[in-house]
Amino acid sequence: MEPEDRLGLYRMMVLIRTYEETILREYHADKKPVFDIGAGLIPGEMHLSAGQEPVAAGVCAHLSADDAVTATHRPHHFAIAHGVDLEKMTAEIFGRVDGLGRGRGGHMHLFDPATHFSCSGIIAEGYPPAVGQALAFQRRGTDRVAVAVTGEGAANQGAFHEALNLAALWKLPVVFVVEDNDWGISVPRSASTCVTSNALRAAGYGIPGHRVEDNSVEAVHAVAGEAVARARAGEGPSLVEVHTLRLSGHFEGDAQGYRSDLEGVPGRDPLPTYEKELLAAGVLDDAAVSSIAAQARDRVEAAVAFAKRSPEPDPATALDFVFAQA
Amino acid sequence: MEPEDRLGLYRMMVLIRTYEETILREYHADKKPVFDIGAGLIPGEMHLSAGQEPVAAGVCAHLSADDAVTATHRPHHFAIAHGVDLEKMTAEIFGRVDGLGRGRGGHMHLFDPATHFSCSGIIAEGYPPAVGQALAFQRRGTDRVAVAVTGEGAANQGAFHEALNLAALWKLPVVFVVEDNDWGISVPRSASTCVTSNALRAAGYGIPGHRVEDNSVEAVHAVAGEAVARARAGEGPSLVEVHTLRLSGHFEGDAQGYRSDLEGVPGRDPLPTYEKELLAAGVLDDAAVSSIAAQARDRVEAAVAFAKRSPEPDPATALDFVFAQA
Amino acid sequence: MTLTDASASSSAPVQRKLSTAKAMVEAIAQEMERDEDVFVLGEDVGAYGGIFSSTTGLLERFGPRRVLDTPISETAFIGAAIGAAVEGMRPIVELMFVDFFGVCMDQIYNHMAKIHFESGGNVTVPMVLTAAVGGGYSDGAQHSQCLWGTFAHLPGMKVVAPSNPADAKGLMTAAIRDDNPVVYLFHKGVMGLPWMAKNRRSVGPVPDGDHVVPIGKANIVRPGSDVTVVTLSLSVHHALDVAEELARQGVDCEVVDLRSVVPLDTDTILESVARTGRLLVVDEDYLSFGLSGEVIARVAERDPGLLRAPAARVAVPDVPIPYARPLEYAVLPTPDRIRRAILGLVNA
Amino acid sequence: MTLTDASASSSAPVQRKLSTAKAMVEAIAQEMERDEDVFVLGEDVGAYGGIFSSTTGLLERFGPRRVLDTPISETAFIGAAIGAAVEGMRPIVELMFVDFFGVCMDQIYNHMAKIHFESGGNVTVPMVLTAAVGGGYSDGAQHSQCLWGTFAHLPGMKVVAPSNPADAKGLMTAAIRDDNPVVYLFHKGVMGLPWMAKNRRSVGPVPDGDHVVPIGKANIVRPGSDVTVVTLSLSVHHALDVAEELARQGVDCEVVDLRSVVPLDTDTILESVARTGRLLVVDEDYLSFGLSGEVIARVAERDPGLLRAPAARVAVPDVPIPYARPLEYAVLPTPDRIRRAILGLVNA
Ligand SMILES: Cc1ncc(C[n+]2csc(CCOP(=O)(O)OP(=O)(O)O)c2C)c(N)n1
Ligand SMILES: Cc1ncc(C[n+]2csc(CCOP(=O)(O)OP(=O)(O)O)c2C)c(N)n1
Ligand SMILES: [Mg+2]
Ligand SMILES: [Mg+2]
Repeated sequence: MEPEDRLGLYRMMVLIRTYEETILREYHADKKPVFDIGAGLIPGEMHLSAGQEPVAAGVCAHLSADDAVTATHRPHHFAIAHGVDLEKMTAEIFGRVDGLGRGRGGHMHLFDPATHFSCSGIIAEGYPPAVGQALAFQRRGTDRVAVAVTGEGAANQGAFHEALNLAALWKLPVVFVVEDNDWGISVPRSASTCVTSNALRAAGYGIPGHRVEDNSVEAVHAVAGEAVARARAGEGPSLVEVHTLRLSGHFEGDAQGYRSDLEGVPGRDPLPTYEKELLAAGVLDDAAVSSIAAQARDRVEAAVAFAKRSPEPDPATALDFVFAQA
Repeated sequence: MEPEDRLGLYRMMVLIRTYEETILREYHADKKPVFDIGAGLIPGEMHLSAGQEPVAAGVCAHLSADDAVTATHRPHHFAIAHGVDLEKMTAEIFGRVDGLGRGRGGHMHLFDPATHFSCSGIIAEGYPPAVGQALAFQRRGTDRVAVAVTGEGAANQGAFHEALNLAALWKLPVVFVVEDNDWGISVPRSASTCVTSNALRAAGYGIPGHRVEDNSVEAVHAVAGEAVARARAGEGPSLVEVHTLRLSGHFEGDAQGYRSDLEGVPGRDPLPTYEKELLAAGVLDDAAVSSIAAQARDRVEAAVAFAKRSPEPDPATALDFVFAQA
Repeated sequence: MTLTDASASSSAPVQRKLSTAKAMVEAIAQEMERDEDVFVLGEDVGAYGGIFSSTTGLLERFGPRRVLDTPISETAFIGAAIGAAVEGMRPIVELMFVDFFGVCMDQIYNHMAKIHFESGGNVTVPMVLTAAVGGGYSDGAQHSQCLWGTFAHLPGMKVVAPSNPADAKGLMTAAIRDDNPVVYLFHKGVMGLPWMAKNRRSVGPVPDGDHVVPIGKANIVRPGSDVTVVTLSLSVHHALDVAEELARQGVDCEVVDLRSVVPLDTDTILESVARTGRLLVVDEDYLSFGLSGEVIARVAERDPGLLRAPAARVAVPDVPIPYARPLEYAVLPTPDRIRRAILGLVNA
Repeated sequence: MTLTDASASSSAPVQRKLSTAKAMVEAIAQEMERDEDVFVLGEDVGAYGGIFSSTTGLLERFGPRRVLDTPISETAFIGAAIGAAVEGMRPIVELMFVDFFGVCMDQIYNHMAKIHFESGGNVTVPMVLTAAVGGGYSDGAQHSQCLWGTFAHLPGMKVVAPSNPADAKGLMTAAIRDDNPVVYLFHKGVMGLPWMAKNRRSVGPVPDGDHVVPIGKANIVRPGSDVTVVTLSLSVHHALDVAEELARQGVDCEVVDLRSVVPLDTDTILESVARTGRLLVVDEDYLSFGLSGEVIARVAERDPGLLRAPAARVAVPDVPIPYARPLEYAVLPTPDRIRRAILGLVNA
């Protein structure tokens, strides 16, 4: 890879990590001394993606704002990597009127028509709409693609199967991404399926399946590049599974008492790993590391400041937007 | 195979065929001159299984009444082969009080606790309950098995995927049977998936998958025997797909205008084929053919007579059986 | 364009008669001509033409790029319709029987119906979900339900159910043009199918050309002064038949064809009940926790004093639809049950 | 065994206090001890103990053969529970959030609920389907719903929703022992979770040993003479809080905790309204086509004259549950909305 592209991946991973750490801070800031999930400036469930940056950065590097992404309950990394407006996204997470959904959606329901980004809190149910976006793209004679994301737990849901079959049958430009972070809340992959790789399942739909084993952003980038190119060329969908890492609990508040692998987790963090690699390769130096970190911090803090400045929605508007007006 | 076993398979196929032809006659008898689906002694949808006898006969030869079978909207062949009481089943199809469901169920809803037989009109949704029956069998330390049946069209439904994965994960004694009759109503297999064999999909769950290509009852018998033995031995589920034949329309009244393969259909009828084979092998002679046919006719006509004798349900009982009484 | 409330009151003289199925298809075809983004997908909608003739001829006319047979994967293909709608297309997607909603309801109610709201109005989901409803021909507990109450209870989708050919066309046109998801429930018994006992009004006059019936407007299909019968879909015809018969006995029924369940035309109901003082709801869906209770509640929360007699309901009494004909007809809202209920009201 | 209607009226002196979650688990554990065929399955019911603590400690006590974590495959594992129940076991299967019903409703309503009927009573399906319901903590449109109306509309399953620890135990015991499928909906806000704002009554006295609350019996948790407030689950507490407050202003509310939605205890409702002449239904489910309409209809179809003022409802006004707190609390049935509705009734 070109140094500039490698730097791009690194920059994106840093931005995502910075974002997640900032949200983590803001989320917990006013939930003390006793954690109350509904309290504070950011209430509700919070699923952070730290550790999974390589997947989003590696895949979205191949996309433009014309391409679609449907993400999961853990959507921030993909939203950021796909270029969703950071300020509007943050305002949504804070439940403010300048949020993507004017405060109606929240962190699991980020909809951005500008980048064809969406997500859903229902496991695997983001796959079928991505198939439909791809259908629209194909129908209109474009080379745009739709990327659909789920976790490895979601791959055992019926919607996964149906969506892959339909996209394969209609040769639709979809890239199905599975983030295998070993866990579906407290259930390890070994207790949710006896198949070690969803690449095996791809064969059951007659489409290529790939598995990236080491959470390396460049490996993801390479494999996703193939899948996106194939989709753009009209050759149909592919499946890309990445063995990645959930650095924190399933959601904030999850004590992870069930988690046997917890001790080894910090050592598997993909960000310092990639940073070291780029430093060793001379693509990065310490100054660049600092400035990239500072830039990320500035962007994220600006987004948080924007969110906090934005007004809370007026209760009198609570019934708006149920139906579109003619 | 032993001659006696071959004769057994033949006898079962003849019984099923005789049954379906008799139901066909009775179904249409009083729907003239203008076909009205709701009229007559047998009203409602009617999905006949003629042509698919090899699947039911070949699979159920390995089962006893302690084993469970969940069938589809096209259930007669499996019900008969599994030993469901022919009279009660027929009475149910005629909607009478002596029917399996006292007239509440109808032809798509045959429930027989005596043989652990059931069926459902919802595509692929018979698979999950079969998994649960197998779970109960396993839990109780028995070697009983559950057989779950669907069509090839149903294999693209989410329930199919989830059930296979769960049964594989828990190593449950299930045999998943797929009857590939090339059509899901008017939609050919080629328009419902680009995978040529569901045996390929079995690999996606880590279980054995078989496909019998020629609708031969003995081939089905052999493959199903392996799958049932594996299940009884506690080694988990298998998938058995049979390329079979829908001799008639999807349901009665279906003119099959869409059906490109119609002309060649009679020549692919598995019953004369098997009869010829057994005659050539000396397992059958003309006298046996006649007497087997006569026996089948007698049993089926007796069942129809039983059904017609049985009273219609009293409208005053229409609200019974919503809830079990304590 | 004919924009009418009462489907028969169009100004141009209407002569041409169509079955409900043909009227529905005509609306789809006209909108497909008008708008390249309208397309149809579902099981057996192509060569078969829809197993209840809801898409007959469309494949021949518009080709397989715009009329797509799907695998039996309702979650995938309804979800695909949602995705296409989000990208600005206008899919019409068929769920073959409404009874199958359970395999794909998440896409319908958590996605189709909520995306607009969750996006703060920034994303629209202009699509039509069609499904066949209703019993009466011994199709058993999994193929005979109406279930409009189930859809209507969940916010974010409009729900319509035409009773006749003209409304079938007009509501379909309105549904396709609506920027919201519309659930369009057609009763098999009003489609005018040659292979099913036909209601005599399943073939009727249908305006040529553009014809829109506004969603959310009920239709007083028979004015009357003694009893208000609020109903929809096939039951409208039973209600009209009974009303004609009872008129001879001096009981004058007003029959309100709701046409839309969501939005529910509460004003028309209230005005009618204010005049008659008696309310019967006839509903082929299950009795409890559904449409019939809602209609009564809308009256009782406005003014229970409007009701000179206790409100009454004829619906499926919370029992799965039985297969055997005598049992099924004991639980369906038959003319006989309707007649008895009306007489009960006027004699109360 | 304590068999009580009013959960607090048990004869033995009740001292021990438990959270609703612990009371629910206690019932499950006692039944698991009593009957080898009772087992538990669902997502995160094992080591995690249920994400809302509905199964805490069961894995440790009964081991992985009787407490099964499942893949995220609701159709498969709820269907598996059905199959096991048909074979005579008594599964308790958890759907993590009721909001997820759309991925598995076919198993629930077309199979679990109908098999008994379709089999003419020859097959029973003794199982409990548990699910968390309710909002109030900004979990958004797909994780905050109640949806009991959706289940109640479809025949063949009982539906219960406890409001307090004693009822949680008693209804769970009854549900497990019932030979019918029972949908058991527990509100997150009454579970007594340490990480969520707790209602003060989410910890309360729970009878030791066997304790059964009969399914289908409502409970008058506060007798009163001016207004009948019919409600259930978390809203019971809001209603009680408001009733206490209004008592000081001379308004005497009767609060009826339905506890069961199916069967619905119509008699208790009618008797209460006959005394008070005023009816408010408080329901955290969606307003239209659901529980609140049904309760009002049951009164209006018996005798609208019982209502001295128009019936009133406080429910979620047919809008998806919004994320932002000010919006969510504008649509939830808050004490403030309840108070205004009651005052509206008494001043009508
Ligand atoms: C249909 C459905 N079932 C269950 C859940 C609850 N749930 C939310 S996230 C989750 C685990 C998902 O695991 P995975 O797909 O591996 O994604 P991850 O959280 O690991 O990113 C579960 C069970 C849900 N949201 N939707
Ligand atoms: C969930 C669901 N979708 C659609 C249908 C309607 N339907 C009934 S049978 C059938 C075709 C089934 O095809 P296949 O599985 O191949 O079985 P076959 O009829 O060929 O035996 C369809 C689409 C249904 N019953 N359930
Ligand atoms: Mg995971
Ligand atoms: Mg088939």
